[in-house]
Amino acid sequence: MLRLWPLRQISRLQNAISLTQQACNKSSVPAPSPELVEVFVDDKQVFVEPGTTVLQACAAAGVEIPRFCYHDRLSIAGNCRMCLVEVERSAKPVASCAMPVMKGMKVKTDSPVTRKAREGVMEFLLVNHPLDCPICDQGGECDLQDQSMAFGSDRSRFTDNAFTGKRAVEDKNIGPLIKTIMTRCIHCTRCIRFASEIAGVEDLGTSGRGTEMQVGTYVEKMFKSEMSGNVIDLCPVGALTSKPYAFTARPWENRRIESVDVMDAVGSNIVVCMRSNEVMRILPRLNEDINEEWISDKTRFAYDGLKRQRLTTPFVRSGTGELVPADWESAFVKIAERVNATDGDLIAGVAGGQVDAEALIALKDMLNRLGSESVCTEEKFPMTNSGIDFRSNYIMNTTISGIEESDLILLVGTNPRLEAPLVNARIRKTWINSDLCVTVLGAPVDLSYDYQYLGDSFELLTDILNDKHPLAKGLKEASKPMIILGSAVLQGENSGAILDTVKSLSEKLRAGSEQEDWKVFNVLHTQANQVGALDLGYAPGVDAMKGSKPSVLFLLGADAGTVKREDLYENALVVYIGHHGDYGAQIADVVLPAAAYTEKDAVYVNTEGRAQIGRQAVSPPGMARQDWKIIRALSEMLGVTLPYDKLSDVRARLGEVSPTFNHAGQVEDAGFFNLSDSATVPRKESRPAVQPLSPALLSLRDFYMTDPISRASLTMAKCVQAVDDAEKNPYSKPEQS
Amino acid sequence: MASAVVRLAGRLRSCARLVNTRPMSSATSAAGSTEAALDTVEPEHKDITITVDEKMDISSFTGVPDEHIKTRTVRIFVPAANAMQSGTFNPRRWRMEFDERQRWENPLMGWSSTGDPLSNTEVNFMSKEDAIAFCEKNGWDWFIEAEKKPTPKRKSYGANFSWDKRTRRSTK
Amino acid sequence: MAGIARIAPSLSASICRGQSLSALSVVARTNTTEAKKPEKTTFGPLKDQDRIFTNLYGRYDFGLKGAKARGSWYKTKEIILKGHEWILKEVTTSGLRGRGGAGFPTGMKWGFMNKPSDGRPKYLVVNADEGEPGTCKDREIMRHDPHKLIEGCLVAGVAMHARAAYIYIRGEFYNEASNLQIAINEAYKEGLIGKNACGSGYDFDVFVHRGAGAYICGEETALIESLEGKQGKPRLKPPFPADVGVFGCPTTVSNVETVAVAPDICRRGGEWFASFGRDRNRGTKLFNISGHVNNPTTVEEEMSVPLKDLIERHAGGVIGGWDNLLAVIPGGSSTPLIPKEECDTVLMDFDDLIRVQTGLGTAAIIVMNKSSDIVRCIARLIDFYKHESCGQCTPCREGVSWMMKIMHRFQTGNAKRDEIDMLYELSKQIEGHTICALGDGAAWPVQGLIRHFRPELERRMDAYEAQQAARN
Amino acid sequence: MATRSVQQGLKQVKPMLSVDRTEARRRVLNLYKAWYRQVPYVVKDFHIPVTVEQGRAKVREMFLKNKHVSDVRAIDMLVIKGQMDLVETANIWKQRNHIMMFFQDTVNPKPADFLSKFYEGQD
Repeated sequence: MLRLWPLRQISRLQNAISLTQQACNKSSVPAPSPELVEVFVDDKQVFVEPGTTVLQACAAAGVEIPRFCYHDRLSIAGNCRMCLVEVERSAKPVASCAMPVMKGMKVKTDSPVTRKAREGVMEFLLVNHPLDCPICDQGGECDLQDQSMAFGSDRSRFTDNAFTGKRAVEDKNIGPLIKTIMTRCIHCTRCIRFASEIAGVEDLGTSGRGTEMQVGTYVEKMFKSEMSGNVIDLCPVGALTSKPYAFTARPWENRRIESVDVMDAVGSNIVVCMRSNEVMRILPRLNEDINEEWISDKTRFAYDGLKRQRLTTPFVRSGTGELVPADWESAFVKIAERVNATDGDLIAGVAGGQVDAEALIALKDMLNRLGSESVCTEEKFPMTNSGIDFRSNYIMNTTISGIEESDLILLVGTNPRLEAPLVNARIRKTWINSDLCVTVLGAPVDLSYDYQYLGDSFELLTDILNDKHPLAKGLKEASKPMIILGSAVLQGENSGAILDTVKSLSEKLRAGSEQEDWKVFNVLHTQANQVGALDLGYAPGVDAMKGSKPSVLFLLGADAGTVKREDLYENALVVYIGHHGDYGAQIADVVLPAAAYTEKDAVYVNTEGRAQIGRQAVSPPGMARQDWKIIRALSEMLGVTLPYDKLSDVRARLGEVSPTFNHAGQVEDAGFFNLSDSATVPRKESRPAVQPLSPALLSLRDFYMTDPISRASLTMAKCVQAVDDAEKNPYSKPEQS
Repeated sequence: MASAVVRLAGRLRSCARLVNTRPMSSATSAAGSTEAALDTVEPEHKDITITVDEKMDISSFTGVPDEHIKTRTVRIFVPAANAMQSGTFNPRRWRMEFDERQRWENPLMGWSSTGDPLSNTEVNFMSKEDAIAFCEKNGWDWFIEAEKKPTPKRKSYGANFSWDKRTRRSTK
Repeated sequence: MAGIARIAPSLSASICRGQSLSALSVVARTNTTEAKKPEKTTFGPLKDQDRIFTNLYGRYDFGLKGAKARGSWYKTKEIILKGHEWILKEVTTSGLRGRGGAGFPTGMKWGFMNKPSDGRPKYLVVNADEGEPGTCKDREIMRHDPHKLIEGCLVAGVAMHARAAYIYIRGEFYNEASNLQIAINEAYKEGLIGKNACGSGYDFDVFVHRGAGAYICGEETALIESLEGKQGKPRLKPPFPADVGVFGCPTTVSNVETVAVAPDICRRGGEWFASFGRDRNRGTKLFNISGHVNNPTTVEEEMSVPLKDLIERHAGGVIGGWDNLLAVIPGGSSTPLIPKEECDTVLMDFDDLIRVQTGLGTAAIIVMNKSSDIVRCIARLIDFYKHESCGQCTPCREGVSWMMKIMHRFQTGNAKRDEIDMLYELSKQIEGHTICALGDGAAWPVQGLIRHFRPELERRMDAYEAQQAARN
Repeated sequence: MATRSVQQGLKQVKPMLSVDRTEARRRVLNLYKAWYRQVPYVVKDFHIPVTVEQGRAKVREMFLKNKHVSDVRAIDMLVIKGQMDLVETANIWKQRNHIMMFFQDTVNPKPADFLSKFYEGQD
């Protein structure tokens, strides 16, 4: 076992189980529904729940209070003092972010006292803030700028700057992603709170006091977190900015396109900032159900991979075995020649994990028309028992936001921190705010919360199922238990046994649970659209396809290297449709350049089974075309013209195949639990070949490069290097980049 | 919008009057023919109302090319708040946006070109109903994207220091 | 530095409980029953038999034997057995107000702890982080009379059902901490504290925690943070320590002197204590007199004693005579100074000092005669506050260092006249806008200076200008 | 994704010019006649390479393009715009190319079928 991060809790293994039970026995009594408190904000009456802060009450009344340290998703610090408001019968202005409301409180958000207080605080914030807005990357979207415009004084009286100047602070190097200009820091401590609360990495903090106070890591080192980029958004000034984005664009030049991420199966909502047909950066977009306000570093920074190693023109392999640039028509002709001479049974398609639903359905429809039923995904999923017949067998049934209700989570063979950082963040959030206990069956990886490590053998799982393990009692007593099964352990031979055991266990818990519609069973996928592919009837895994030795193979963004030339019929024609010159293009005879996720309007289904629409931000480079259009055009050349010309037609077709696609943004309820239960044939007692139940991604190093885009990204490569360097010597200065 | 049309019509009416009273300068024009289109006497409809369909389609005279009426889809949505800023102005309004069209790098200067005249339209509305009415009127296909609102969270400063809870903070 | 606890708790406490009454009027209400007695009109000197701290100068044994000889630990068991309500009643009757600077009525403060328990233990925290410039009263108690404090901890602890007392002692007080620890060890050995303290059946522990030398840790919530092992940065209130204090448990933070006088109040009765001083300013008090006096000293004296009496009688008078007096800082460095005219008549108690726009604070009197450079003195004080600002909240972090820069220019006169008003406004911008009272404490000396010595500032500016003009 | 709502129903509005369809129709016919009479002069004045017949056919085409318009106010609006066009034409405020715009003779037809659009890279 690689012990790359300090392991938590392993020493406590022996008494872990009893602890689990103790923790889970804590009954959480639901609080009686509280009466609302009446508050007056600028003489406007609002009713809020008791315990609400004044600032939230003001927000409810539609009054925005200026703030720097306060952030909705972080704990309250109350130190910037920008949110001071006058409260009637209070001698001093009150920090509205921390003050809970009182009955009949009269808040004045625009009184002279309030305005004077804000103006004063603003003046103090600016007295040591450098006047480098023109060269500051935050310029234009800077809270300090905005609020000094709105609430600051109209003139300066910084006479002392002429005598003593402003404070200057040395910049710190905290890795290849975040650029620090510490002189600009206004000490709001948002980044510190993010690191310790959300990311679970207590790397950042303050040292020194008074004017000498500095935010940093104390000893200079890398801010090693899979979500570190979010501090860039959080920073209300330009102290923490994005290193890859530095000096490349201004916010007002950017066109913002609301889209969906494909780097993991979470489907984080993002905003793609585009300028002159180039992705400049990626920002998170609020979605309480999925990613709240955060995104992982891969989502945020892998975009430079979209500009490297791209396929911009079709290629056809020449007689000498080289890929030669060609035009679309000749590439199509080359394919048509071979396909027309091939029996439908010998044609197959393999789809990668990032392919959009439109392309998937187009490929499937086309191959079906050619007489082939052999379409599959690269990612495997066991087909034992009810297999993928029921949707509930392969999605995250409780949904991501459902984690917050759970009181016990059993992670089986997954490392959510790296496979789905935002699921992990949600677990951590729940862990902080409730008595949630987490148990792990798999590798003892570093998660951002304490957990009880059970072990990594398959037998433990059967023991829990058969009530031989102490955890079985804990699971039974938990009111809303969750079992999250990582898709990584399902990739091995005989992994059906794992799936079946987990399913039986979940079904047992669900049946025994008092909660009506609580679903226990969850699969955490790692591929963005794996669920979408399964929804559309793709067979999981390439093994069956290999068995038929196809002679024409369509690789649709399949870059994981699961198919090799040896698996195919001799002299088989391999057609690769994808956007990067990665593994798939190397083994292909014909390469058709397609669009990456920022270049097409496309639907992706995340691990919860939530279909989401990603939007086109830029045009595909060179001669590249959107995936479904390539297949549609090819189908015409092959004489099996697909019946859709417009995107709306394809979407309609998607809706025909699966109702999921009709309700973008929502989770289609997979209500087949009882059926799947009855359909479950008694299991064969086969041991899975994968031992131990270990996830694929173990250390932060593995996180950065998992797909063609991130593999092509220079930023991600730098991250890997920085992590390696930090591994060698955690406290040496990371190399200046 | 309707009022704008009426206002426009008023302006046009006065314009028509102007034309009608003006002698034709060109000797070759069919004298008086241009007046024929409109009655020389302006009808006074001060109190008259007429019954029309609730939905008015103005696409026939807006001047937008057919291609950009029939093939375009409008997305009506609440723009996401900028993650970099704490302000809440963006998510307080509805906006319409057209589907993305081709963009390319101009071979002369390397600048970005687009063949889409509507790509730079940015129209904001107070409510989604306004936006829908606007799209309907202009004959665009539209769909609404559900608004994403942050859920209010119970927060307490005391939780930072509380007894035996995981909310306790030690880092500063 | 207990002085920093000033004002802030009292005011915000009353706000947060939704009471319109100020802390002072609350005290007035509690004292109405005894108000029938004829009021005294002259105060001091204190008679020897009324002194509580009889080993203030270290002439006798500080250990248990000596302490017992001086009356400590006498009938402590009986006091405990009378129960917490009785103790609270006596303390309330005595009219004792917090000696740390804020002057919050002690009886009321300890009473906040009597909410029904929710399973969390309660703690008494003794603020022995005496860092306020000019103040040296607690150290005298701790090094020469530590048993008074330990006994006080027990009595106060019983009054609030505390499980244990933490004495947070200033890190620099090495010998004091040592003496205190010796005394605690003695007390444990004798069974006076610990399990079954004094044989009363009450379990009570006392721990000493040494600080690391930050003035701000004398602020009660910063002290709690520091005690928890974190950076000593004040917390906002609410929640008050009585709800969420040290380790998340209900806590009361009291000054050493407040705690140390509690046993004697209980033994001799609240009425006895209340017989000193004016209404609302009862009791005896340790005064520290330093600066330009012939005999700088710490002395226990009746409250409301006239400042002039105090200086003349106990400190041997101002160097160069009373007429050579320039100004006095009456309550530790964070109170505004008062000029000689005020010093002639002012009484040393909470109310009379508020009347002259200053405060009693920790009653650390800093005397400055006409040989002192008053601007430089205040500039030096601001230096101190700038150095000790914790940096957590903006107005104090940025404002105090700005004030420091200005004050240093004022010292040489390198400034414009209107900057005096700007400085005053800046100090007002800091005051009341910060989390704790350090910002206020830094703002007040400056305000005092501008209030009383504006001509001096202007004179310097003129002189500087003339000098510059002559140079050119 | 919400689907398109079907809005039905009638409402009372102030008329623009015409109070009913008959009146609107009369205005359209008037305008058409005016254009019809103007065409020979247009051909002559602007010296454009079209015959009078072709010009009249174009006028007819432009009118028929909007034959689906049923809203009285929309018809009025179109008439107003047509009137303005006519005035601009008759007064030769327009230039030759403005007239030739109606004929679109220099505009390359856009690809219509999917495959050619695909090869062109156009939507």
